[in-house]
Amino acid sequence: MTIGILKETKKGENRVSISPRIAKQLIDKGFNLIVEDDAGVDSSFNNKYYREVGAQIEQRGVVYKESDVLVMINPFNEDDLKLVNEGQVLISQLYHQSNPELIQTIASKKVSAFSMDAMPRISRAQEMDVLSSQSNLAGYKAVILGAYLMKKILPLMMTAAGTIKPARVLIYGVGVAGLQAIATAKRLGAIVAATDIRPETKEQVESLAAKFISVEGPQETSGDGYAKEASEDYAKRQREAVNKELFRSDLVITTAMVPGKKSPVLITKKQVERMKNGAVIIDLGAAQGGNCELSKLDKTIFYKGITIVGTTISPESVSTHASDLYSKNMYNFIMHLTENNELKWDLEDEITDSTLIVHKGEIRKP
Amino acid sequence: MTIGILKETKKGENRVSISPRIAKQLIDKGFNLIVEDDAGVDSSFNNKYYREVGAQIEQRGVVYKESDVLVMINPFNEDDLKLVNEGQVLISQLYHQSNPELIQTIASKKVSAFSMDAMPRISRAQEMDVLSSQSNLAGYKAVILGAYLMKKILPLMMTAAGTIKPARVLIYGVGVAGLQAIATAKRLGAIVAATDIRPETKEQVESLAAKFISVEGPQETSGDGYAKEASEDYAKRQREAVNKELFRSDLVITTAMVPGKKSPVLITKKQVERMKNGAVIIDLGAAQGGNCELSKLDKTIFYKGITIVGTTISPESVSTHASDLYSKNMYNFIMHLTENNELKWDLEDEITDSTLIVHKGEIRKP
Amino acid sequence: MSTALALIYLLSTVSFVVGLRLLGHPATANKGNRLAAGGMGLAILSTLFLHELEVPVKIYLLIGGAILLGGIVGALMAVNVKMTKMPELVSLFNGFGGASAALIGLVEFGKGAGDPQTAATITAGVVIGSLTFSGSLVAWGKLDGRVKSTVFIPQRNIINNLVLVGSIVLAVLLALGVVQDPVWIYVLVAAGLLYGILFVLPIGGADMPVVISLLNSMTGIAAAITGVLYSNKLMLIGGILVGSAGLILTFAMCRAMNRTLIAVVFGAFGEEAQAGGEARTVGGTVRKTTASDAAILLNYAKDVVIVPGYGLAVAQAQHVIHELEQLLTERGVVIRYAIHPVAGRMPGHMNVLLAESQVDYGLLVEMDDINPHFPQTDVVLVVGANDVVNPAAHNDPASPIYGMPILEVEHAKNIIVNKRSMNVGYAGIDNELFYNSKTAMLFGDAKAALTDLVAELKKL
Amino acid sequence: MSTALALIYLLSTVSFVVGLRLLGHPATANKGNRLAAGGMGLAILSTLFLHELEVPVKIYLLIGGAILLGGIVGALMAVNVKMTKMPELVSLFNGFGGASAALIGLVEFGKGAGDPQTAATITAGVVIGSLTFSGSLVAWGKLDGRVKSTVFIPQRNIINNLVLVGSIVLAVLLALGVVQDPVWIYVLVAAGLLYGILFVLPIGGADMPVVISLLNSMTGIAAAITGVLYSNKLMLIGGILVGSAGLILTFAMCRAMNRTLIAVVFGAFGEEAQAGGEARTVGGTVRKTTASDAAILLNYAKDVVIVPGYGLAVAQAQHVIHELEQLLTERGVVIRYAIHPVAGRMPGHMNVLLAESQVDYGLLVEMDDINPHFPQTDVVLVVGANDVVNPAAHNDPASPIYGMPILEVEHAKNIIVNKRSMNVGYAGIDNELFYNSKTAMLFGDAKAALTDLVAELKKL
Amino acid sequence: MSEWTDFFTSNQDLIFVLILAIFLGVELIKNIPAVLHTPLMSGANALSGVVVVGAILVMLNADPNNYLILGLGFVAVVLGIINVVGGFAVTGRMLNMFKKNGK
Amino acid sequence: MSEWTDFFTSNQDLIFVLILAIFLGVELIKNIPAVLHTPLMSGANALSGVVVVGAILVMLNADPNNYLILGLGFVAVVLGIINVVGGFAVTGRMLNMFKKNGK
Ligand SMILES: NC(=O)c1ccc[n+]([C@@H]2O[C@H](COP(=O)([O-])OP(=O)(O)OC[C@H]3O[C@@H](n4cnc5c(N)ncnc54)[C@H](OP(=O)(O)O)[C@@H]3O)[C@@H](O)[C@H]2O)c1
Ligand SMILES: NC(=O)c1ccc[n+]([C@@H]2O[C@H](COP(=O)([O-])OP(=O)(O)OC[C@H]3O[C@@H](n4cnc5c(N)ncnc54)[C@H](OP(=O)(O)O)[C@@H]3O)[C@@H](O)[C@H]2O)c1
Ligand SMILES: NC(=O)c1ccc[n+]([C@@H]2O[C@H](COP(=O)([O-])OP(=O)(O)OC[C@H]3O[C@@H](n4cnc5c(N)ncnc54)[C@H](O)[C@@H]3O)[C@@H](O)[C@H]2O)c1
Ligand SMILES: NC(=O)c1ccc[n+]([C@@H]2O[C@H](COP(=O)([O-])OP(=O)(O)OC[C@H]3O[C@@H](n4cnc5c(N)ncnc54)[C@H](O)[C@@H]3O)[C@@H](O)[C@H]2O)c1
Repeated sequence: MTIGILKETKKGENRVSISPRIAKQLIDKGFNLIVEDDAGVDSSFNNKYYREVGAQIEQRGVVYKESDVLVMINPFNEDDLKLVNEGQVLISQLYHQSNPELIQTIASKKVSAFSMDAMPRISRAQEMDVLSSQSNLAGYKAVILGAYLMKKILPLMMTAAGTIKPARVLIYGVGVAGLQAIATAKRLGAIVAATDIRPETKEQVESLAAKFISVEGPQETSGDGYAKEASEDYAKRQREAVNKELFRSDLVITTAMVPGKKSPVLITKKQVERMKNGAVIIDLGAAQGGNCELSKLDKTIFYKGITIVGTTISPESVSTHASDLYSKNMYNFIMHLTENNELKWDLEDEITDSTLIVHKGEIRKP
Repeated sequence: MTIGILKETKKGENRVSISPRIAKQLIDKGFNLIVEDDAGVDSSFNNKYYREVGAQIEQRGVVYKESDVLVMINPFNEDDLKLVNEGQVLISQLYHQSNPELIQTIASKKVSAFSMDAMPRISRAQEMDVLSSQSNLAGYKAVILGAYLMKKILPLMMTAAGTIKPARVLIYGVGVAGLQAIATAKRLGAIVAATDIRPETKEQVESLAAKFISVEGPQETSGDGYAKEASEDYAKRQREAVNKELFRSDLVITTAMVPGKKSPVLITKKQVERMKNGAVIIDLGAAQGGNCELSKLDKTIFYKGITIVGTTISPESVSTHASDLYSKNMYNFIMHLTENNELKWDLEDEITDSTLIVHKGEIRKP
Repeated sequence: MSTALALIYLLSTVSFVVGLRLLGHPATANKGNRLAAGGMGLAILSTLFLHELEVPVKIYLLIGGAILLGGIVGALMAVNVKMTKMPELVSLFNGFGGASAALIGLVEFGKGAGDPQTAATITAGVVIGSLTFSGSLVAWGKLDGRVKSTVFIPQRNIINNLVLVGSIVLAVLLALGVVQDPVWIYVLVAAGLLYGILFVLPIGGADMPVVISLLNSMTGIAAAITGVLYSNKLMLIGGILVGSAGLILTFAMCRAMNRTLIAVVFGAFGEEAQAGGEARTVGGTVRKTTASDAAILLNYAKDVVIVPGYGLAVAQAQHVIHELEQLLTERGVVIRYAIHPVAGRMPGHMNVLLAESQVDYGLLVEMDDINPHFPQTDVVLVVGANDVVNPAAHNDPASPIYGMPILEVEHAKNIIVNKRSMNVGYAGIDNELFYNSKTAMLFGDAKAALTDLVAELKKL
Repeated sequence: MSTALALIYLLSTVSFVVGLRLLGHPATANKGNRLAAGGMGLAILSTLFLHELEVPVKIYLLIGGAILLGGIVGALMAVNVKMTKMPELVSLFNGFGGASAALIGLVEFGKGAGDPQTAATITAGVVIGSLTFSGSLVAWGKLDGRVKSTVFIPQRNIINNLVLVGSIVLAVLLALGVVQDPVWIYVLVAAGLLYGILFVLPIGGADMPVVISLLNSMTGIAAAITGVLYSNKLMLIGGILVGSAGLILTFAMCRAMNRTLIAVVFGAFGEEAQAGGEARTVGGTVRKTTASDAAILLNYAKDVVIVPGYGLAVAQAQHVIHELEQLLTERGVVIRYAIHPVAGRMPGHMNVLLAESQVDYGLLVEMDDINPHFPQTDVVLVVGANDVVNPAAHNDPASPIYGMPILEVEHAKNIIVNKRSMNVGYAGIDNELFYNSKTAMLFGDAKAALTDLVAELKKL
Repeated sequence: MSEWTDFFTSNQDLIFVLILAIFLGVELIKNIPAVLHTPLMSGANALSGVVVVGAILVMLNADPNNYLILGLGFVAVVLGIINVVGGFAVTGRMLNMFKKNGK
Repeated sequence: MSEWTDFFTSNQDLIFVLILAIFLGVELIKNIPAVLHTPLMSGANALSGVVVVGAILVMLNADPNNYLILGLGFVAVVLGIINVVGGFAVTGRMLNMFKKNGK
């Protein structure tokens, strides 16, 4: 079976779906690997690293022609799809719920397509869960980005030139990214508070020695590890509970998402206006509309002394490690899907079933 | 006595020499304060904050006209000096040893000038030592900048998608900035090593739980807390001792300086070529020529996969706190110089003596 | 008594005292045991050979034979018993001691009771000796499985007390000479035996060690009483030492099990040790342990692996675990942390935690590297982890975590698990590891439990 | 002896044993003291009133008078003595006890020595009693400053031993009846007195507590000997308890001072306690303390301030200090950290350090805020700080740090300073704080010393 | 009543010994680590076998022709010795489990 | 020689008492925190005043006309009582220093 590794075409994307280390592991298992020219260069993986482990470097066209399986990180776009051939298998993140037309196009090409972001949230799938592995890095990098943009430092310092009070950091949404953001901000010495709609996150926040801001009144419950959409009533109570902390925060990182839905708006324009002069908001929910009313994807907005960064770019900015982790997820996924180097199409299996969006031209998930 | 606070004119400079908090303290002591319009805006200190504590906001010309003492952070330049009047007192960093012409011009204006960077390194002067207070922030920000630029993360993480090894950080020069850089990188979970020409720094490095790289053979000694210039022999031995660590480092921060001299070149082009693909060098010594052969002040250079940042900008980037600390140093200095709100010109005093570069038009320090 | 004999007795007494003292510390216990044994041997031999009266050779031969016989039997029993069967053997031996005391009483009574005090001494010795004998035998039988579990006797407390009061009344009557027929002394023996049986029979198997210790203390008292009879200081002091030490030990054992002596003797009706919380589908018994036992186990191990989990983070016990690790390292234990990739609640959770307490990165081992090593590991200390060490991932295809790679700690020689209760972890499933016969559960908040552990370790 | 008296003596003996045991723990020591005192009172009264022989009223009056007189004098002395003078008072009291024993011996000898054993007992009592008397008086005088410092006697060991051997020979001769003239018993008393003086005189003042404890142990032995004389168990056991406990205590005190008993008695020629390292310009004596003393001081304080310095970082003791802080907080001590702006070697050094061990930010207090608070602080614990608490910054215009603001810990009620030696800090100047009479130095690496401190604290 | 006070008076020494021994036993055992409970119990059990000295005395003082006494005494000695020998041996085995190579 | 073995034999009880008391003393005192050393020394000193019982016995048994003995006895009682009363009182004062308000 030949696996083709494509260079990402999305702007700002630095990652690559298979790193040289994982390429070696796949080759050792008996797979053929074709890597598009310079696919890894933005993750510090030059062509020579791939050659050293036994992969072939080819131009884009060749990769499309000779591969059985094509892997990418970002969704295949219209241009990419022009090059695919019937019977090929595509693996990438597809966000099929928000991209129905794309799924249609893929189906029309009579290919099969797996979506990495549809991975079920079960313990044994954790090693293939790219959302987890990438969000984790995003959480870290969001704090680094915030610290970089801030005109203040995070830790407490009592010095001969006076005392610098520790920065206050507020995290909205304590999923994978939120937790790592808490940990990173704590490490840097900030005073960290966090809030989430899922009450079970309180203990998790406290396990990182940060403060949890509970929302009074009836709680929303979660089922499969993901959050449900919040009621308007809840959103109001949440604002009341968090405002005191928000208005004295120096850095705010928002990561709240509801899968398949627009991100909830947690910080309104009115709230921003009451924030501390010089504060920074990093909105990691920007791609799904943003948790802050003012944020715009991939833009940095200055509004009345407040800096608002709408981004998803964080994992791309630590592309070496992000690619490493993505590759490892991909490796585990390929291992799960194949037997003797061939796909086994075990549709009974929960993981295969959930991730296989298009099967030989037929759409399995709406 | 009226103190005039000028807006910094240097490009990229965001700080202000007196923050509103310190302005209040000075006013409480009985000083008059005139602040140039928007002087603090880049440190998140709007005019209104100054007005609230009782300072006057005026245009530049007014400030120059009405003040007895003019304070700034960066050296007064030719343009500034055109506006000063005989008998005024200037306080800022002057770097008089490297700027003899500037000192001449100042003297020709028949004014007096104190240089904050000439502060003696004695215990009781520590509270007025702006080099210390600013280097400290520079050390912190250098790590944040490095972490921001890196394509890797600093901490160790053992995750379902594989293990990320901790980044290796190497610090050259363990002065104030170097120590804070060590502490910050350690906090973020990196493996940190450091080297310095002064042997007493070994214990200090170890007191932050980092590794010290000792240079074999005869040691150079230090006298007044500052380093002496290293011999060529020492430099060679140093390269040998550090190379192993350098070539596997992901982030290198250089802070080595010798007061009044060009910064020593510690990383040659040849060495850079053998560094790890993707590594980042932050050269805080760039203003005095740089510790890395390739670095250029205020430039980011990409050389064979290595990113080299030549900068002094770090404290400016945390302008709120940097201004706060600078102001406090300034406050302590003004308190030291004055009695009943008037300058007492106690030339016997070590601090006054060392910092007073030009006295009523006469140059005291070559 | 000859001066020499008296001196030797004095020496033996001292050896008992010092021996007991040394027995109280792991490092010197062996020496203490040998010292006490030496003192005892000396006392027995000199009793034989420094006896002042003329004794016929026949009797010497008989005694010699008895000693030889007893010595060989005792030694063989001790050497051949399985490690796990030792407590029941101790119980059996203890019963023999009691029987010996009772027999002496019988003989002396047969010689004709002297003054009331002597008679009182004799009857006391007989009652105590015989009840220890029968009680110890029952305890032995229960531990050994010969006596089937707990026997329920209705109204047992009333019956027991009746028998006890009856024995005492009889003993007093005998002592005062009110009852004189020698038959009554046999009745007394019978009453003592009966009481011993009634006393031990209803007590649960898990409490047997406490009972044995209590009976042991009584044997000591019986020996002391016999000492009074012969004005023999050695027996008196030796017996009393055992009596008081045994009693304190009994209380200490109760405390270590979190029970009162009253509860052991009268209350707990054959219930087995039950852990708090709710065990779900997986059955079996749970073995609880104490900080001090766990400390000894770790101290005498050569190779220890710590498995941290989410509970370590919840308890914020990262600093204590590091202290424990350093302490063990100082004592020459090879120690490492096994980090499961999904331990905790976020990727790298354990790394953040352990980095904070400055645990050396070199000590953190990944799952795939440590798994082959567990069979050589002496002790695995699982702290607040659950799912990541759940063997159901391998064994139970129906389990939601089936197929997830885990840390295979069940292959280690000993397993200590610290968590607060039997509650489940993130995946919400029960963990058969906790019911493994190699597993000892150290219940409690991780920070508190590890702090105790460190304190105990420092005492060693 | 009447049964009642015997019973009371038994009771008293038990009260002594239990009393001593309770005295060994800070929480129960007071109770122990009262219990032992009660037992003693009981014994004295019943000796008087349960005496079986006919005794003339005159004698009763005399005894009563003596008790009244002694009681009043003793009580007055005890109540009026200054806190700091207590050890010398104990020494004086101890001497009186010895004298009492010697006097009893004299009287009994006067009645005519009976068999050699009795005579031996008497002479032993006389010698020991009189040497304790004179030795205790000398010790008292030295502590009190009445006897001027150390007196140098050439060849003292030889002379001492000659006197000792002479006394023993004389005592034996008297016991065996070889020497019979009653004058010799007075010579014996004189010899005992002389030996006591010679024994104590050359020992340094700092070692006096050890000597007093040793002499105390001897008084106990003298009392026990007197007990043998009268076959009085109470005196025998009470005396022996004091004798053996006193001896162990003596060793313990030596250990706490890091010395051997031999060194105290024969070696150290009047040298005062000297700390390691090199003290420079500032003079005075340094008071050393132990982890256990420091622990008690902290435990019974209400308000404690910790001053961390560069040494805390060098020792990487941030986790232990946090543990100490938490432990004290649990016990109701109000505790804070005073952070000097230039403590350590970089701005914020202490902050980085304490943040790592998760010390609550709220507990860190800036210099200007804490300085006014020191006069109300019970104990300041300085850990590895030096320059930042050096009063020379205020007092000594010649000092290179003159004018630097410092943490004014010298105003606190007690100061404990932990560092490894008397070495200087960054500024390279000596620190008179260490010679302050309120300061106790806890020498050792900060991590090790604090770990000990925590361990001791947990014992309380 | 007086019989008992007499008993007390005449056995005073014994009673003092008894009291002291009780206290000593208590002091010796308190603060024992739990893991030593079982070996200590076993060791104490062996010590309680000191009753065998009494059994030997019975035999030594026995009328050589009173076979009942001889028999009972014989059994008493055998049982007592088993207690002693077995007790110390088992304790030794238990304690050996604590030994550590190279420590 | 035999005198001394006789002495041992006849005073056996006393000697056992002595040995036990010595051990008991040792066990009671070991592991005392250093800060209690001084109070404990003081308490032990008070206990050693038990010698006053002997002094009282001397007086009680004295010939009412032997003034030397009466005098010596009187002094012995006075000194002994000072030791006892003063000793316990001082110990009490020392221990009071440990008391903590509200604890
Ligand atoms: N790492 C990740 O990225 C990630 C993300 C999401 C989910 N997960 C899941 O989380 C689980 C992680 O496994 P795990 O073994 O670390 O944790 P776990 O299975 O959740 O078990 C943690 C155990 O710690 C105990 N505990 C809680 N607080 C404690 C305290 N204060 N002191 C002592 N014990 C305490 C609990 O038992 P008691 O209540 O009886 O004390 C609990 O059983 C896996 O199922 C994994 O799939 C991981
Ligand atoms: N904060 C800054 O930015 C900065 C920068 C440069 C210089 N300084 C200067 O550094 C000084 C700081 O004062 P400081 O009181 O913190 O420190 P210090 O005056 O240097 O004293 C530190 C003391 O700690 C003791 N010590 C060292 N290692 C130890 C260990 N392992 N365990 C226990 N004690 C140990 C040393 O005594 P032993 O050797 O006897 O143990 C030493 O006297 C000031 O003079 C300040 O001006 C500060
Ligand atoms: N068991 C597994 O294998 C596994 C794998 C990965 C993640 N997870 C778990 O899944 C959960 C979701 O993780 P994620 O990072 O993908 O979540 P996500 O990115 O979908 O959402 C981020 C967080 O935002 C929160 N949120 C949503 N709406 C909110 C609102 N209105 N107000 C406040 N907070 C709001 C969510 O509760 C969630 O915690 C986590 O608990 C994670 O630990 C489990
Ligand atoms: N006592 C005080 O009041 C006071 C105040 C501030 C700073 N200081 C001390 O002064 C010292 C200097 O601090 P700084 O930050 O201003 O120093 P700096 O900025 O002048 O130099 C930075 C570091 O570079 C090192 N260096 C120079 N040449 C080198 C070479 N060839 N190789 C390796 N390293 C080299 C120096 O030793 C120094 O540690 C520090 O020890 C600091 O603690 C003291």
